[in-house]
Amino acid sequence: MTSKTSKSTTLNRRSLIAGGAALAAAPFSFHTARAQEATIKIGFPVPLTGPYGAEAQDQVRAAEVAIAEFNAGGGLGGRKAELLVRDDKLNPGEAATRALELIENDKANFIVGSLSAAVQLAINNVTKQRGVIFNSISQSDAINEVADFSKYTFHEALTPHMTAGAVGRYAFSKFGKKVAFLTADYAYGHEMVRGFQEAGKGMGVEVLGDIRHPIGATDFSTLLPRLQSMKPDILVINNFGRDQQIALKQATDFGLKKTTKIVVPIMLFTGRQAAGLAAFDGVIGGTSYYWGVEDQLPSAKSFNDQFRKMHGGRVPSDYGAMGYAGVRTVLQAVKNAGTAETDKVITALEALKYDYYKGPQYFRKCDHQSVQSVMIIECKTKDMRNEADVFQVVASEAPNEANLRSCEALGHKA
Amino acid sequence: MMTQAASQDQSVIMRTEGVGKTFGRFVALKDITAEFRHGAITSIIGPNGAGKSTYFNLLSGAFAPSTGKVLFEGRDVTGLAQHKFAHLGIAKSFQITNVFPLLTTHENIRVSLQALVSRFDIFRPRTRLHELDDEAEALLERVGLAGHRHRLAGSLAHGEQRALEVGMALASHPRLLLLDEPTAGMSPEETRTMMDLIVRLAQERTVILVEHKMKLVMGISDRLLVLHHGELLAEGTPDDIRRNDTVKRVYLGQREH
Amino acid sequence: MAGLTLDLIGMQLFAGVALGAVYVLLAIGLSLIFGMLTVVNFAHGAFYMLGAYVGLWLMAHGGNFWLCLVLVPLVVGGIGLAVERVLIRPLYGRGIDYPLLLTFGLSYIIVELVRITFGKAGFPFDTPEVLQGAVDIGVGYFPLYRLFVIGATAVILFGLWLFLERTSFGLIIRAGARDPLIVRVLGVNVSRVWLIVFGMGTAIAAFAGLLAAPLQGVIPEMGGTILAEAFVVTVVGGMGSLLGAVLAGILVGVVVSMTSLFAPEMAKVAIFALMALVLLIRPQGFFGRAGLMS
Amino acid sequence: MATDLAFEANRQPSPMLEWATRHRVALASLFLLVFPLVMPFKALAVMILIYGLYALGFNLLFGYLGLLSFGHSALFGAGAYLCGIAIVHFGWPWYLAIGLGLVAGMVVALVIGALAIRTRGIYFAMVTMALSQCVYYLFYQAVDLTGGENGLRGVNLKFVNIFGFQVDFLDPLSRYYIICSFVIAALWVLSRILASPFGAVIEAVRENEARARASGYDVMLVRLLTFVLSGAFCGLAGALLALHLSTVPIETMHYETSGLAVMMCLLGGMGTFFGPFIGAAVFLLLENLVSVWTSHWQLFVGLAFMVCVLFFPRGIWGTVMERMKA
Repeated sequence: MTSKTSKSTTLNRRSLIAGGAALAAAPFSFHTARAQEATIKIGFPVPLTGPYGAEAQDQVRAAEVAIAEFNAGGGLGGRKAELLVRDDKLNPGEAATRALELIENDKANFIVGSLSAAVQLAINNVTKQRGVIFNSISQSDAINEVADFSKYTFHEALTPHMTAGAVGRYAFSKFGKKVAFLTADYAYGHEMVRGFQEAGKGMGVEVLGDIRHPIGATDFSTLLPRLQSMKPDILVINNFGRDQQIALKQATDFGLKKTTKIVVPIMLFTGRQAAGLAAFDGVIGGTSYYWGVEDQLPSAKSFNDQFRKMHGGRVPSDYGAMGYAGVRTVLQAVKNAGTAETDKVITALEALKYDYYKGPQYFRKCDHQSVQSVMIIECKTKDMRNEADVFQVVASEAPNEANLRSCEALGHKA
Repeated sequence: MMTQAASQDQSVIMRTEGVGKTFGRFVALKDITAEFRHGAITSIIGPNGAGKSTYFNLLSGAFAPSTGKVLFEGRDVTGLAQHKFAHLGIAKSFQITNVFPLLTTHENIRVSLQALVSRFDIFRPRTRLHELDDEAEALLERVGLAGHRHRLAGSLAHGEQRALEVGMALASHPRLLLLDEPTAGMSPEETRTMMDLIVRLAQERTVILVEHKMKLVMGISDRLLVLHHGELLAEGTPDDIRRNDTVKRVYLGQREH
Repeated sequence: MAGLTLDLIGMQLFAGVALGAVYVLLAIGLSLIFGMLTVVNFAHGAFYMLGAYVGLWLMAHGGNFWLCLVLVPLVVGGIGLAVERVLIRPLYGRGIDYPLLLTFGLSYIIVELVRITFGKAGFPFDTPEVLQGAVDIGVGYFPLYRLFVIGATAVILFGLWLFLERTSFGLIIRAGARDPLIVRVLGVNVSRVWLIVFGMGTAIAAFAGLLAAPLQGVIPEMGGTILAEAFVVTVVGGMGSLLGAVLAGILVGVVVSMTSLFAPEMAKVAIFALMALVLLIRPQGFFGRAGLMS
Repeated sequence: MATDLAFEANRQPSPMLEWATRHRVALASLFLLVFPLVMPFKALAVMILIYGLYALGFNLLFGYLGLLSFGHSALFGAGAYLCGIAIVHFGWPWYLAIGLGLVAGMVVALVIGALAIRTRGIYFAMVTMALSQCVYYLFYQAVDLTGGENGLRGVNLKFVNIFGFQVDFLDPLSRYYIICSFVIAALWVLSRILASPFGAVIEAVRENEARARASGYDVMLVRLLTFVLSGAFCGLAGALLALHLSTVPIETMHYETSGLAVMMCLLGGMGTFFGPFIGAAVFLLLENLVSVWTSHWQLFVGLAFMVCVLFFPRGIWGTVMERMKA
């Protein structure tokens, strides 16, 4: 059933987003297929509507690849897996409701998904109360902290600390020590700043200023003259998605790039496509994954090929790929444990050493954070092989627990 | 609520001392000093634009005067909030019919009655206020609407709505009743009924009325005030006014209609 | 506040005015439509977004930016005419809630249709080549395109002024905005006036969307965010007042830019705080009619 | 802003309808008992209860008093946050936390109301929106207490103790009935308010402000008191939301949540007793059903609105009531 593919083109995406054929075929059986007991159900709440709809759709596609692989491999002794896609609308309240639906009504065995810090924390609060494993595929530092963490909480995505740290270490050593920040005024932005500052410790980095803007800003023209007047070597723009695209575009218009290197903690594949080369040109950023590493990494090659095969030749995006890893880790743990029973799957996940698409990874014991590589990328301006060939990987920081916040700092007993 | 200035002439219920009203640069009313006698029917007359309605609004507390003072039973009520006038014993009817159109006539009266006894009672069923029901019934009877108690006020005929409004004004047991052109837009028959009602009501309380049609009020008024261009032109008994040359010139000279 | 120089303040002022220009264009349409039709147009942001997308489509099909400046308002204005004629006209005389709700529903539909047609992800919108780069305005280098936005807004305002002051149709609109009843008394074909006013309002919104596209890129949600701010501008200026919309638009732009200088994270809430302040002191806005819609 | 839906006015309706009106809370309770069984899932049924209650509180101001507020999200959100904060940071028992949420709704209503009631019409809507945005910002910035943009997590309630019985709050059906009992109590209180002398005053002020003033009512005070009462219902709804979701998203306070109340109210029929509930149910159900089926659910929601406005201007319940009367 998971072979059902959402075929989308850039200009026509009127495709059903439901993850399974059952949903598409029977639109009003919203209880979702009352499949036989044996099915392993993975609830997958992602923001299909809202500004990250494109990323969310890609997450669904990638998750479908993981499901298809699992089922093609015979499942768990014949037990197949099923993906229950829900639209969380990027709203934590909606996401919590969807998580409740998935757990209470659909009897989902696991929850994987989310694409915002607030949403994943809301889902996590619901799942941990009910003892359901949740593997988050969206960035946040808070979810690893003791207040929110539970043994049911896993974090497949990078954390702001890891991303910002890797990008910072790379940029500070290359482009200069005078740094200014432009930061979205919410936890994600603050966490990124903290990550950069810790990376800069001992490197002689001088912070000239940190200008905070309200989240969801559409205009940065009133902030840019100030940043310009600070004359930094590096301008770090700590925001996400659309905020980032507009900020980069307008910084380019104001001519900031002439004197300053612009750095972003996360440079989105879809963002680059939406905002165009001009805005992103010359910008250095971090990412969890860029499909172009397939030339060096066999696991990336194999994942990309599966994805291309199932989804009409398109390549996976960074956030999309985490949908794959998020679902596949859980299913692999199920296989290893030989059961879908929660406690045994947790043990299996904790023991898992995997390389599914971006090199070796494993979950750290104390906070279930996936220790993994961080890639540093920059825009390609020439020699592009195709429309999707927009970045080149200029460096890659190998997985290293030392680059994570320490278990003690997170409040866990060592 | 009681009169405090014993030195005041007990026969005067309301008094304005040099009141005036300006709207922006427009002077609607200037420097009017006048007295209204207890138990009398006093009519305020004058041609269109004379400032009658402005004066009425100052008396009824709809807005505060720009200059001067308004005294009710010797007490200075200048600038007091409109709703407090009802509690002092001053009630009014509007020039343009003003009822609660989507409430029944009975509800209209009862809400008005309730203002004096139970304004912020949010939990007891209102149907338990039996005494109000009975009183509302009596008032409907009084203004001749007993047969219409379940009709929506908005669906009443014009004359009936005006009568209802007088009923609502009476609900606060006013000692002073202010009526702004109570017969405006009425048929001759409705007008006659209304005039009879006013005379009957005046037996128990003071009435001040604003009227454009002078003939109508000559017969029933004890005293008259004549306004012209925002100023007090004359005051006196109907006979005084009839004989007053200035009044004749500016007012009677006009064609009445 | 190190580095706070006069030059910087000057730059901020310019940035504020440029920001305000887009608000002004949106608020004028809102105000015009509200003043004449007493319709609180919640689809205004959707028309703004539509302007950017129509421009995008035209550019992709061989048009250039200058042609778009003419064609986009015509196309979207035409859609506005149809919307007024078919959807809004049946609602006149039913109070302000119904058109408000209808246009709210309509905005959902327009945004979703755009998502279906163009996709959920946004598109870049290149600044026209001759307007790229920054110029020295005496206090620093300012993006040329933003100066163009100020200029284009001024041209639209001037054109609108000429239209309102010098044409008999403009006279009707001015009278109508002051008192909708007058138009009827004058014996004018009211429904035709309203139709054209709505079309004009949406055309100006679309023009604003097109102007904003090179500043921000284009996404289906772009109208939603700015609508709330445009409402603030309209209300601060006084609903139904064109002069109010212009002054309030620039004021809001400058308030945002000045807040950005001292407490940038408060730039957004500053807009609302400003509105609350203005309305508490002057409940009908700068130039609004008192007691309107109550 | 005239509404022509004054069903509370006794104008000799049919005995059947009168009986139903008198016992409307009892009838509604019966319906709510079986309601979760016909819903796609229990959590949705709870959301309908909570948003229904929120819209109900909003309707007291909008439908009955005739004031359009765009700031109700602040009342709703304050209820949710204060209830959540009491549990997360101060370890209060759940029932006291709910009480605090209710009071918080009233307090925020008092502050916003005191500032805004002097403005009218569309300006009132805008002032309330602006002030609620300021409240939003306050809660957004108080990260230590509210969690800021990440929302407040940890409003965890495992069991509730009711007269010695330990009820599992994580069980979907028990949770529904516990929350339902609060909603029914609120319905009963609202029904009493509407039938009280003050209920008559509210309608009188809506019908004719000048007349009400001349009759001796302090219109400003009536407005303020109604706003505060409305805040109590919305605050309660917010508190229940916090307990149900076990988190409080900052979105609860966003002005779009205010817009939601307006939409639900108009959809169901403003100024009618059950309209807001019906509106909430239809809105959430529609959104839920369609969004499982297609990510373009907003198209259908938009269409539903337009159809409603064009063809059922009195809202769903308003139209039903009208038919029944005719």
